[in-house]
Amino acid sequence: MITVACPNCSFENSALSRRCTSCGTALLIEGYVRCDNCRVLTPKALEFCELCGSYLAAAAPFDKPLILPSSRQDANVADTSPLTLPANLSTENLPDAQEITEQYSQSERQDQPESSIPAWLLDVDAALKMRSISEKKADETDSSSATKSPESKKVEPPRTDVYDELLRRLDTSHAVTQPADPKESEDWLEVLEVDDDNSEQGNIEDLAFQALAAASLAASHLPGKEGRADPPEDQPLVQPRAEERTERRQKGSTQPLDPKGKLLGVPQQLAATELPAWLSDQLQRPDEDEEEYFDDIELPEPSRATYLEPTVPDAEQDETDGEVIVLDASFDKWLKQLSDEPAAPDWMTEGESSPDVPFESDSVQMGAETPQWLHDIHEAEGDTALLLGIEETVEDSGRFAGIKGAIQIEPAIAASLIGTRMVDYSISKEQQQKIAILESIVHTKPVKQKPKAVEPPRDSSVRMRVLLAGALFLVFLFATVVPSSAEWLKDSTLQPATKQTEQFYDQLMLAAGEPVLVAFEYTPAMAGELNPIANVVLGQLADNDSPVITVSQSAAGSEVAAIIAEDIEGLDLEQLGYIPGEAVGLRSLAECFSDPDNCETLFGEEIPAELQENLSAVSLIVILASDSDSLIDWIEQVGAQVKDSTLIAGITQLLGPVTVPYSASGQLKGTVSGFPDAIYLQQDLLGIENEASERVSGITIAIWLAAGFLIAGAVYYAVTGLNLPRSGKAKDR
Amino acid sequence: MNQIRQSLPLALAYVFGALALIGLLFVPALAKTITGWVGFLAVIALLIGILNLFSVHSRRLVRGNIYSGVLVVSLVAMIGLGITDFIELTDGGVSAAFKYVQAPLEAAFASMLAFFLLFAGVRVIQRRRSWWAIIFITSLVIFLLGRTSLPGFLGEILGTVSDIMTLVFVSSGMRGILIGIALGAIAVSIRVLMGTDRPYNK
Amino acid sequence: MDTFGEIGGLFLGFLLTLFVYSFVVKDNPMYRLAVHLLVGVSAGFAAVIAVREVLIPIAKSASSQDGLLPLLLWVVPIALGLLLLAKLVPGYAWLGNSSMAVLISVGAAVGLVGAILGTLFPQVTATYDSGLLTVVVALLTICVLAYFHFTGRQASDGRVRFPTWHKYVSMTGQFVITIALAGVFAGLFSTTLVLLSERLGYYFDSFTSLISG
Amino acid sequence: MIFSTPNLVALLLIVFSIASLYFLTRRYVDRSGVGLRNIKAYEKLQKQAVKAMASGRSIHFSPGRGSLSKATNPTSLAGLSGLQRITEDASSSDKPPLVSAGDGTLFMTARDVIRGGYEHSGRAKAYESQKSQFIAADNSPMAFGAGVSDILNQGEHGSSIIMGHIGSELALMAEAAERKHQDQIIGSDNLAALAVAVSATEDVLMGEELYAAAAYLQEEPAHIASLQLQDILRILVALGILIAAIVSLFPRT
Repeated sequence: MITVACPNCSFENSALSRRCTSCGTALLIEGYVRCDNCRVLTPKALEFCELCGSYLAAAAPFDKPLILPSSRQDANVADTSPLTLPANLSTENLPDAQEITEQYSQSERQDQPESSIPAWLLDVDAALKMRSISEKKADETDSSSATKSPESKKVEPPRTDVYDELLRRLDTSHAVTQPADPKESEDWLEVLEVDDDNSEQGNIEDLAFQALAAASLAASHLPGKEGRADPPEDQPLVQPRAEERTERRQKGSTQPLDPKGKLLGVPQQLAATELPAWLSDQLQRPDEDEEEYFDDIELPEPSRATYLEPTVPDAEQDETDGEVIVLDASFDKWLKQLSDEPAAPDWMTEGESSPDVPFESDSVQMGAETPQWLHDIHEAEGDTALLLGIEETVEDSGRFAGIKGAIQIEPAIAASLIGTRMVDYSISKEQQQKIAILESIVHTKPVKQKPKAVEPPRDSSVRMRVLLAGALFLVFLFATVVPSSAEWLKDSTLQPATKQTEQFYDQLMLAAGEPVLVAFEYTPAMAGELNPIANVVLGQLADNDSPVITVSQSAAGSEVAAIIAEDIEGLDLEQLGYIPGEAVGLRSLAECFSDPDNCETLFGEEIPAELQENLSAVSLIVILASDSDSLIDWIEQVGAQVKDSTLIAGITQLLGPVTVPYSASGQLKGTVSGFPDAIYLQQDLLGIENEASERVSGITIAIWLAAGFLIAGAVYYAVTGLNLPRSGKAKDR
Repeated sequence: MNQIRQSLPLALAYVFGALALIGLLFVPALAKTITGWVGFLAVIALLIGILNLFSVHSRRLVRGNIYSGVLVVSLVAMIGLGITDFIELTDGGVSAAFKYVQAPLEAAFASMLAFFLLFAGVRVIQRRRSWWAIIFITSLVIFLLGRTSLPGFLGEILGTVSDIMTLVFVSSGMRGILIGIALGAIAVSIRVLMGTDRPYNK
Repeated sequence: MDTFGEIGGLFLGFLLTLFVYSFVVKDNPMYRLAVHLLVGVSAGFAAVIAVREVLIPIAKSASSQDGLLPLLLWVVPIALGLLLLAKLVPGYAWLGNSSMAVLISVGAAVGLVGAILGTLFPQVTATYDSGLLTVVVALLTICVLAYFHFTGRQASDGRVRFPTWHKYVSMTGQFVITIALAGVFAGLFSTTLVLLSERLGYYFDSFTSLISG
Repeated sequence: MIFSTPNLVALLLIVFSIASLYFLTRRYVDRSGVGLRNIKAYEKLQKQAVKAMASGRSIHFSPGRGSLSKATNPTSLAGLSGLQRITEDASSSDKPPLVSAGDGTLFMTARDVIRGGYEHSGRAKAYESQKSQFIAADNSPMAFGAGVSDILNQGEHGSSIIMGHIGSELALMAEAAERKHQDQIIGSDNLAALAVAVSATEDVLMGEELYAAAAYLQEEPAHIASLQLQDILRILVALGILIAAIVSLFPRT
């Protein structure tokens, strides 16, 4: 079996395990992604969460690095992650999880510029923030562990190891996905393709998955409700309709994308039909508003590269609509704020690049994840590079400080306003080839995975079972087919408890002619052992001309009584039937014994006068019980209340020891314990021949066989080596 | 409103708990009435449970689960027989179904336990290598053989040892466990009656 | 039930028994069929009994008796019953909590009194045939009780401390419990063996008598 | 009105217990320092949710078939405490537990407990009512055992936790769980069930240990105090047993 060593305790876990069975540390197994909305783990191949149907950001990572500012839908996709933090947050002054979720909700209400930053980058960034948040929280909880509730105690597997693991993997994925030489870009694309088969190699998808996993773990690591906060109810999440979700699950893959939107990473299901309410509102803006915007806009050339086109939310809509989506009020407002910024950001001062910063922090490694082809495009043409904000420089300010090759968002957004920047550029053949390859990748259907872990393990002990069961069957077959076996086993058969059985017999005979109450407290399950006793008792009572009243605390018991009474000839039977309420029901019945005048009805049923009379005259109560509770109910509720009545019991062999104290204290005047006692009562005391007695020999041999198996087994394992612990204390009882 | 949601059940729990306690100890008539009411509620709960069983398996049946189909059909058939018995279209239909279907099935399941107990015994030997397992298996073998009297001297010894063990150890063990259970039950019941545990206010 | 019905019933029962026993080897569709049949039939039976033995008699008694009191007596449970049904209605489920509160608190009272009067007192005062046996059993019972002892003093290092004698007494208790459970296991095993032999014997006898006419 | 000696003594015992529980709770809140004996089964139970996430096989929990309206009430409530903890732990994962109840009242309460668990873990919207199901009435044990064993046989569950009132039908469930290599934690108040349990698993909650579920899994002051109360009553009972035994040595004349 393939095993995965736990990074924390190096315990060898099954490859199927996502957490260390020993210490609970996450093992980050490939192929699963955690839903940002409900934090349920879902096979990566699925595009939507199986539980809440939210779009799984990590399921289609390729579309994210390609998001253009106009891609409103992707803004939403990114927003569905509770970890999408607004740009004004920096790792230095971290908010608590509550703040983050609030920010998140805001980021859904208004289109935040950062949502056009590649989501995988956000996720990684957010993951790192959440890591430090959770570490903070961990410290707090540690300090207050004395007073905290056990719930908060229990959500503390050593999660920090997860992040170390994450960072370790980021390093490797960096090594793989950041080819030093532009020529290696093909390799990088190969890596992406390989990832569809869930290879172990690090790549963007892997990275995004790890980031999401780590981030959501971090979120769940926060004690109390904050860590588990659901997205606010009023937040429209991008979700397909239920039927579409299920259909998609059946297909197990991404739908072919809208030809205009394909490279923009906007799956069709996120198009206008699926847009959240607030976005639909934007689409239905009055024309005059649109005019205002169109005044300043020069539409881009139709000749430009497909992948640079703005997202079109609906196949029917033209590019203009696409632009309209970009330039909504909130966006405009935001842009205004930008222009008010006192210090102009780097991108405004063209050509001027920031000084290099040595690759140290985690974020540097994150930044290094920028796809190589983007760099190539940048090398190919300055305008596009400017448009996309890709420069071979390391950011020295803002939230991507120290990140190399981070996509500058502001110029990208501004570009959609300043149309001239988008007009004249051309695409080299090389780029077109890359586009073609990229298109093919986007269209590659991920292989649907089944969670292997839920496959039930094999049942390994069939042979042992067949051997033991076969042996038992043969024994009984032998005993049934060869009745003479009863003869030579006569002296060795099951030994009846003669004393108790004789007392039972005496009480039965003493009650001759008097009404006797027989309680059937067993279901057909135990009929095999108790029916023989019931038959003997009812038969003898019929012979004694004792009126018999049958009663039961269970509905099945009263049916069993009826079935047995059918076969007894000359039985004066009155059925009281089912007594609901167990102990209390029996108490009420006991009152009928002691106070017959106030017993016209019992549990809503009218009691005939004759039956009332018989109840008051009952001198013997026979309890036929298969479980201790109902037996004890009778002893305590009826036996204790009705002083002048005698209790005897017919029970299974199992209950034998339970009745010992009650017999000793005289609460039970006699017991017949199981089949052997029944045979003894019938044959030896009542002198009635019972063919069933031959079965005793079969049972005896079966018991010997079982004991033989146990002894043989014990000897075998003793010989093969019995490594006893020094003290058995720790072991089972 | 939320406060009513929480406090109303608690108040009812206090009142009915106290009444039931007094009734059970001193006023049987009161106990009979209250437990009758609760029995009625338990029956409603049972019917709701059966409704749940029906709905769960109907859904599975719709998804093509044939076993759930069998369950739903048998459930409906049994209830149908109950109705036809009640309106005297059939006579003893429910009893017949019980006698020929439920009784044999229950008996079969119960008798099958013999195999499983034997398997369990053998597994204890296979897997547990502790003093307690040895004590368990040794006493089990003594009890089993003691029930039958093996021919000869060995039989007598085993019989006597088994009887003594039953009288002394089994009685004490059972007694101790039963008393412990009673103590636990007292503690839990009192917590509920005091309102410290409120499983009804989840 | 006529002979034909009985023979049919016998064959049906035998077939179902075979289905059930097939599980001894491994899980299979026939076994699953038997399981679902049993669950369905027993649920149906429970429903029928609940209505026939509890609801109808209550309706009868409420309607048969004169005066308003018997009717009023059932107003409370019927109201509580309706509230319980509200648990099925999303959004109104909380209404059912009151009924559950009544049910659980009364159940707790029944359990409490049952535990004290039904088990505790009789078991504490239980005596056996001989005085010596009574004393020995009493001492061993105390050892078993000591084994279950839960609370100890928590030392500064967080460890729970018990008196030194407790270790030995509770080990004796554990020893007694182990033997007791072995005894119960043996009793259960021979009971189930009886059930098995009864089943096999019943079908063997029935079919032989059927063949011999 | 009946005033028998045992009933009066019972009333005294109840009043004493209520008072003690109140004061013990207060005392525990003021100055803790009470430690609980280590019970392996509870330690294992607390790891089940994580294990379910790791193995991808969810937990099956059964609170048994003890009706809440009857004398089995305390046993079933103890089982529900276990369910509460399991639900709170596992509801935040993608492997919520499946609950099979053998009684109507128990089924309804179990449903509430599960919903409460989801709300506690802040995932009320993820709650599925199908996660608790009714199997059989409390007086058809074999139907219950067979029903649950069939669920376990499907192998979708990695752990089978049974805490509540159950009888010898436990052998059916234990066998199914054994065949599917499921972790078993069994607690019961029934001797036959306990005998089966010790042969099936090492993690058995023996009788009284089952009633300590709330104290070990929720650790509220009242729960710890109720264990102290149990221990006080235990000492009284031990004294009672001794006195009864000594008295029995002198036969009444």
